[in-house]
Formats: sequence, C-alpha cells, structure tokens
Amino acid sequence: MWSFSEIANNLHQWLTGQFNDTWTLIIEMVLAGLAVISLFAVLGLVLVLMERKVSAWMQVRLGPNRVGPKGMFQTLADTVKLMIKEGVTPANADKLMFNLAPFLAIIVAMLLLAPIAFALNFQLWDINIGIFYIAAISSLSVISILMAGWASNNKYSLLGAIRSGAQMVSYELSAGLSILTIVVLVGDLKISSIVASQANGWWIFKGHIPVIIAFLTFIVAATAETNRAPFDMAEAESELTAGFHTEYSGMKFALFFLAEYVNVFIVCSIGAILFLGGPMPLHIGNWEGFNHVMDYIPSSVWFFGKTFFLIFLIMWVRWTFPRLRIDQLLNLEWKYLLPISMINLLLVTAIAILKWHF
Amino acid sequence: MTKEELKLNITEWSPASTFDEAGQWLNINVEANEFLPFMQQLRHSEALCFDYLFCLTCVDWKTHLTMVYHLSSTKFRHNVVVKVKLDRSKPEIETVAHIWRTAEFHEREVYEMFGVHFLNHPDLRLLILPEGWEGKNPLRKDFEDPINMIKL
Amino acid sequence: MYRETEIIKDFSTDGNGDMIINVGPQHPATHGVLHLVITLNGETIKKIEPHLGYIHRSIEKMCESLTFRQFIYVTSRMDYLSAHINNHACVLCVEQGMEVEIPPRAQVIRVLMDELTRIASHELWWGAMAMDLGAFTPFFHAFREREAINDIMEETCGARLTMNYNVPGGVVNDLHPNFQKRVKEFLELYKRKVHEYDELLTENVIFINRMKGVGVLSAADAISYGCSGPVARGSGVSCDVRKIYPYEIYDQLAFDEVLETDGDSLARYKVRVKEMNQSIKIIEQLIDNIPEGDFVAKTKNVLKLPKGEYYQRVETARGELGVYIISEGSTMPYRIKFRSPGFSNLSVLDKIARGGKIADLIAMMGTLDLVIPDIDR
Amino acid sequence: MSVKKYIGDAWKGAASLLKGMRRTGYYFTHHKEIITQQYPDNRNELDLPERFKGEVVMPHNENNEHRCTGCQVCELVCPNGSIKVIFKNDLMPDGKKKKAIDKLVYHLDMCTMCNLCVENCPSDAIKMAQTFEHSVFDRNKLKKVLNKPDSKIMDGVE
Repeated sequence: MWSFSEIANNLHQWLTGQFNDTWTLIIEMVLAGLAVISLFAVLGLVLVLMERKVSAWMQVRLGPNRVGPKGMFQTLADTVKLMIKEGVTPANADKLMFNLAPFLAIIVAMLLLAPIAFALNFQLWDINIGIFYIAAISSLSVISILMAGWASNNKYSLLGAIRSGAQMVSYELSAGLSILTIVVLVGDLKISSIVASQANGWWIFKGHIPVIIAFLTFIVAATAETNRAPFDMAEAESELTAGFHTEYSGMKFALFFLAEYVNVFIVCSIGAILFLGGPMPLHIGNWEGFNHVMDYIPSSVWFFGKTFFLIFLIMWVRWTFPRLRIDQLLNLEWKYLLPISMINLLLVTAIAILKWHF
Repeated sequence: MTKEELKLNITEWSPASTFDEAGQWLNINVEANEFLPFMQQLRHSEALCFDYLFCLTCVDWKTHLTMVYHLSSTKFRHNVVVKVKLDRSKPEIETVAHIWRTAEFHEREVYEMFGVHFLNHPDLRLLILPEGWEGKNPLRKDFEDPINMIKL
Repeated sequence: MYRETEIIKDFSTDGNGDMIINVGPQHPATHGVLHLVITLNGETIKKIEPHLGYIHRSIEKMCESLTFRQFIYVTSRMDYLSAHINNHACVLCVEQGMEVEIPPRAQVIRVLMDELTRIASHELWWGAMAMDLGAFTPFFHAFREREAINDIMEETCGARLTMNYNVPGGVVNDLHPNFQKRVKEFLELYKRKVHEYDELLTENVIFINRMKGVGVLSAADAISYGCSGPVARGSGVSCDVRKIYPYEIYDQLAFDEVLETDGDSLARYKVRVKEMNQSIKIIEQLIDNIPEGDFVAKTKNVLKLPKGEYYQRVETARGELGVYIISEGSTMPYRIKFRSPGFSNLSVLDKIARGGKIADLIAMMGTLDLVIPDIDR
Repeated sequence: MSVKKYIGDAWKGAASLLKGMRRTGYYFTHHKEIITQQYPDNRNELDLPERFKGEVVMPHNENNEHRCTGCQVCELVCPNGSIKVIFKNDLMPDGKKKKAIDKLVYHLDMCTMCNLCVENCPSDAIKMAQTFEHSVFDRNKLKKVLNKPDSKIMDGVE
C-alpha cells in the first residue's frame, strides 16, 4: 500500500545503493530540511486561508474570493506583498535582538517538527524522549516573544511581551500535566510507542473520563501557549495595538505570523498523537468489516484529518469568544486548570496502576 | 418648584441678584464677587438642590463677556440659568469645579475659547487647542485667523 | 551596541516604575482620534488624561455665520451616529422662536426616525464594543441589522448616515411609499436575530467577567460629572429627557426608562441593549398609526428668530444633547452652544478607570460609547 | 467557596460558551445567510433609491438647453459655498444684452449633500444624481462645471 514510510524506505535504499553512508546521511538531511521548509510554506498558506475562510463564514461573510479560484491564492499574494515590503528597524531598537527574534520563533517551530509522526513509521527523528523533547523545546518560544518585545523599545511591545511571559510559563504547567497523563498510561516517552499503544483504540476512548478532561485541558492550554484568542494577551489588538510585534513589518512580521500558525499546527498534531491516536485509524471493538475499511485510509490522511479537526476547533473558539483579561487568564490557570489537572493526573495514575483502562 | 417659587426662594437669601423671566427658564444675574457663595447655596440648599450642571458656556457680547450656567435638579426637576457679567479685558471668575465636577472640563473649554480665567481651578490648561494657542480665543467675536478660517 | 540606558530612560519616568503610555490618536480601541495619556504601574492604571481637539472643527463658530436653515446641516457632523437626533434638537430649538405648529405627521416621522437612529447607533456600539473586547464575530452580526436601518434611511431621506431630513417646520419630504413595509421587515429581522446577541455576548461567561465590577460609577458621581444617557442610567440616575422633559410626542408614547443600579460596565451594557428593545416598542406603536396630513408646515423663506435665548434638550443615543441659541433678531444665530453628551461622559473616564487594568479601560471606553467628533465638535 | 458552587459555576460557564459556539457553528454551516455584497461586480444590479443624494447635476434636454436662470439662490443658500455662478452677457437677436449664466461651478469636495440648493431652486434647474463613485486622484477634478459648453437656457423659463 502506498504510504509515506514506504516512499522514505525506497528512497533510503536507492540512496544507499548510489552513495556511501556519509553521503547518504548528508543528502537525507538536506532532503529532510527542504521538506520541513516546504511544509512550513504550505502550512502557512493553507492555515491562513483556512482561518480567513472559517472566520468569514462564521461572520456571515464570503471571505477571500478574488485571487485564484475561490480565493485559493490569496495567501500567496499576501506573501508576495509582505516580501516586497520594507522591513523597518526602529532607530532606538536593540538591532541584533530585534532582528534575531523572528528567526528564533521560526527555528523553535522547526525544531518541534522533528519528532512528530506524520504517518505510521514516518518520523524525522524518533528520539526516545520524544514528548519530553517537545515540552522542553516549546517553552523556548517564549524567549523569542520576550526578545521581540524588549528589543522593540516600544511600550506596547514590552507590555505584550511581559504578558506573554507570564501566560506561557503558567500554561506550560497544565499542558505538561495533561501530557503526563498519557505518558503514565503508555509508560514510554517515545512518540512511536505512544502511537503504537493506540493501535487497538485511541486514548480518548480507552482512558475513561480523566483522559477526556486531560484532553480538554490540553486544548485550552495549547490555545493559550500559541497566543491565540481568546488568550491572545500578547497581541491583544484593541489594547496593545499588536503587542510584541507592533514594530515589526514586512518579512520579519511574516515570520512571526508563520511561526504562530506552525505552532498551532504542532500543538494540534501533538494533541492528535497523544489523545486521538495520531496516524492510527479509527477502530471500533469487534466490527471487523468496519475496521478493515478504516485501515484502507492512509495513515497520513488520518493524521492530518485529526490535526485539522483540532485546528478547526481552535479557530472556532477564536472567532466566537471575547478575550480574557490578564488576571482572569492567570486565575483560570492557577485556580481551575492546574488543580483539575493535578487531581486528574492522580486518577489516571490510579487507573494505570490498577489497569482499568481498556 | 415653579419659576415664581424659585424666584421667591432665591430673593430670600440673595436680595442683590436680579431676574429675567423672558425665556423658558428663570434667568438670574449675579455679580462676579458674590458668585461663589451664590452657587454653593444653589447646590447645597435643601429646597433647591441644583445638583446637575448640564451646560456651562460663555457669550461674547463685544462689550463684555457673560458666563452662562444652566442648572437642573435631579430631585425636583426644576431648572435655572445663572448669568455672570465679566470684564472683557480681564475676565476672571471663581471656579465651580469643586461643586460640580463636570465644570472642570467645561471651564477648560471656556478658558481656551474665551480666555476666561477660572480662579482656583484644579487644572487650567488647554484642552482642545494645541500648544501655542494660549491667549488666542477663537470663539470671541473679534478673533481673526486668516489661515484656518474660511470666509464665505 | 546595547543601549540599556536609553531604553530604561524611555520606559520609566519618575523612578518609581510608572510608565506613561499614549493611547491614541491612532489606536484601534479609541474609534477616532481620541488621545489618552495614561500613567501605568505595571498593568494598573494610575491616571488618565484626555487630550482632545484632533477633529475640532469649531462648529459653534461656523454656525455663527450660517443662517437658521443652514446650520442644521452642520450639526449632523457632530455625533454622526445620531445625526438625525442632532438635527432634531436644532430644529426644535429654532421652532421655539418661530411660533409655528408642527403637523402631527411630521412629529411622528421625526420620532420614528429618531428611534431608528437610536437602534442603529446602539447596534454599531454593540458590535464595536465586542470587537474591542476581542470578539470579532458580533460586529458583523450587528452590522447586518444596522444595514437594514440604513437602507430604510437611504430610501426615505436620501442618505445613510447624515440624513439631513429635518427642516424647521417639519421634514424635507414625505415618507417613501415603501417605508412602512421596510420598517416592518426590519422589526421582523430584529426579532428573529436578537437572541443571538444574548448567545454571543450577554450570557457569555468571559464577557460577563470582563464587564462585571469594571469601571464602577456611583450615582452621585454620575450627577456631579454631568453624565447623561445610558452612562448615568447604568448608575441608577433617571435622566431620560424623553421622559422628564418630553418633546414632540414622547409624552403620548408608552415606553420605559431603562435603569440599572450597579453602575459598572455590565450595567451600562444592559441599559443600551434594553434600550434597543424600548425603541422597537416605540416604533411598533407608531408604525401603523402615522397620521395623514402635511409633512411640513408653511414657513417663511427667510427665517428670523426673535431676539432672545432658546435652549432645547433632546435624548440622543449617547445622552442629553443641549442646543443653546442666542438670537439677536437676525437670520443668523449670535451664539450657539452645543452641550454634547460625550464631552461630559468622557470627563468621568479618569475617575472610573483608576486602579483598573488596561483591558478594563477598553471595556470602560466601550461602554461610555464615545464618539470623538461629538466630544470635539 | 463551596465545592458545589465551584462546580456549578464552572458548568454554567462552559454551557454559556457552548451556546456561543453553537451560534457561530450555525453560521459556519449555513452559507445562505451570508450577506456580503460583491460590490464592484454587482454594479449593474445596484439600484439606488431615487432620493439618494450623490451629487448635484443640471439636466439638459436634447437641444443642449438647461433651465437655470442664474438667480443665484443656490449660491446663497449653500452652507459651504460649494456653488458659484459666473455670468456672461448674451447678445439677443434684437440687439439687447441679456444676462445669462456662463458657468455654474460646483465644488463636489465641499458639498455635504444637504439638498438645500435643489429644494430652493425656483426653476428646478438642478437635481441630485444617484452616483456615488466620486473618488479621483486629483482634488481639482472634483470642481465641476454643471452646464454643458454652449448650452442655453430653455425657452419659457424665467
């Protein structure tokens, strides 16, 4: 059956036949790098268009429909516009940090792509501490925002950066705790074994109510960590004009924009891998025929389908709710989400020890 | 209270003020030097209770300026108009910003538009006009500005 | 390379960590060219100082060189969201000195248009305030209903926003034949959609938390600061000019003055939303009972007001608008003063915002419903 | 805070959020509710009401004749001074000179569409047109001469 892993294997075998081991490794790394960059570009284009269409339909509008059929090339046109715009650096800004921040944001997003399983047996790097790696690297993204906010020498940016710092550090906790519930159930940090453990059913079905609670907590924390409405304190358009990227223009702004959307993709794909089985197809108990049909759908389709479903959920939330205030945001984390997820983790541990899960 | 009752009440404690009943409301003319106690009495008197200053403005009569205070009571729903004649070359009057807080902004507006100095005003600065317009009073009748004014 | 000193000097002003931040004249939340200089301690507001005048056109001075027929059209540009009500105030003030009887049909038309304008204005406020709070979707839903009103206005008055429909003695032209049908369609649309407002904002837990207890204005302060309209009514001060000093036919209509007693942003919000329903009630009473007859009284071509002073207060969507005309007996006013509701409502901002967060300021400015040309005139 | 109230509040809050999401979800799936007008494309279907005030125009008949006598009422009544009447002297066939308008200059950039000129015109020479696409790159282009070149006053209009 046609799949990503087979293509990768065939490619690897062909390359090893042609070159020696070192060159194979180098060529494969270059190819992987190119793949990541092109994935970035495609994700940016698709997600921005998706966001605009989703928001438009919820707002009884049509959305972009002029560039290309049904407005499909709208984001391409936007990218061209952003590229030819002047990238202004303010006179009193800290120039090095100011120009470094957007690249840091995008590098963090790129690093996070490494352990993600896009299809069965198709990963860039199946590191044995996969989930831990993701949790560690994703907390780096706050640094780029703090850098951008501080180096802009703009009060709005500074306020946005400080808000974002407080927010990200807080929400890391409940995100980590809800990730831990799955780690406890699986007993492994490796992404491939987490995926493999869901071959007979996704964790959201197997783990009773505590895992559902963990899933909801994770979605809330993920929205907050990616700085999206209703948790977009760092940008807060009507309060801080554009928050930490007030002073950015042109391609530097575009990089922040891109990093935001790729981060959304990454947290949603992690959510899909942990709770919805990632590339694993939907299997229901003993329905052999049904399960067989589901197996025919390629695993990458499953993965992207689940991820985009979660992305749609986050967009739906974004275009419905007003923004929270910064103190309410922290209250929600420290007074509601954190206690809930801690108790929840205890419950899940009990379930795992007593083997109550399916 | 009706116009007549208001007039009787005010004459009792302020015999010096004169009245004019031509308009829809009772007009009271007050001298500038007894203005502040008069206004305080209007505000704090139990029977009058004029707690709502809904309009404060100035009129340039070319020979003199007149401050006009429109007062109303949210309790008894009666209205009066208090008028104070001011010297045009050196207009000065006590502020009422501590009696009705809304006067603070309105007096700043009158200050820049007519050049009336409000004594003891907490923050008498330009509010609407940009810096450099101190001393020019656009709403006075003799104001000329060849650049910004368009004559039809 | 690293300019630490400069940056620190910029951010702190007096050594105790206060930060001065300029909101406006270009800022997404001020909806116009309002300039607020805010002293912040962290996120907490210590002081707000409004700087006005970015759109000051000196309408009062302009009116001194316009005739009594002409100056009415300039006033549409003050509070452009309730342009019709501004014109209404001016014509009422001029009519005081004209001794002319306004035909009942004209009165009903004016009141109908007033209430439609009020709904349109509140509709825009609702959407814009939601957008300030970060919810973008309600904006478009509000504009859908507002657009229906604008279409009605366009058909009858010939313009969507600055209608210029009032003249001394009545209205410019008769109602469009479609008017009643269109208004009924709008009423039906409004009733079908009004529950969405509750679903999207009024009942939303995030929204309630953002508004409750934010920017509390006591009744005594509301009176002292000269607040009017929904701002004062949210604090429990009864100040609806339509009820207290009725003009036109408001004393014959059945409607309630909406009062809330909490004085916070949520109370002001509720007052405006309920006021829309009261306006709908007024329109429903009038739409089938428009008397036949003239729509404008015969007036002299050259209008001269007798020497004297005229003051007219009306209730606009934002509060009490006062028009004060001093006439010297000529065709032009000697002096005109517009007591704009926004000016007094703005002055209370410093009082209620102290101690709040920046995000609260947005909620407060939203519920004060500031229209900057109205403040600057 | 009692545990019951804590859970109750959390539940009520979540329910109110779901209500809002149901509303936006409804519009996401019901595309016939979309109200967008695709403006430059629907130019031909746009029907503006006949009372719409777009700009002042002076109708001419097929003989290039208008109804303007040059009485200057519009110029006097305009609050902004956006109309200016310029005269010339026409030589009548009987040798007499007759005053007539040379140009009726209209400044669209100063006009507030108050309709006073149209209402006050004694000979119905001007009216409001239902146009609204007035944007130009040069402000001078908004200064318009309403009477066409070589136009004359209609017979019988005084």
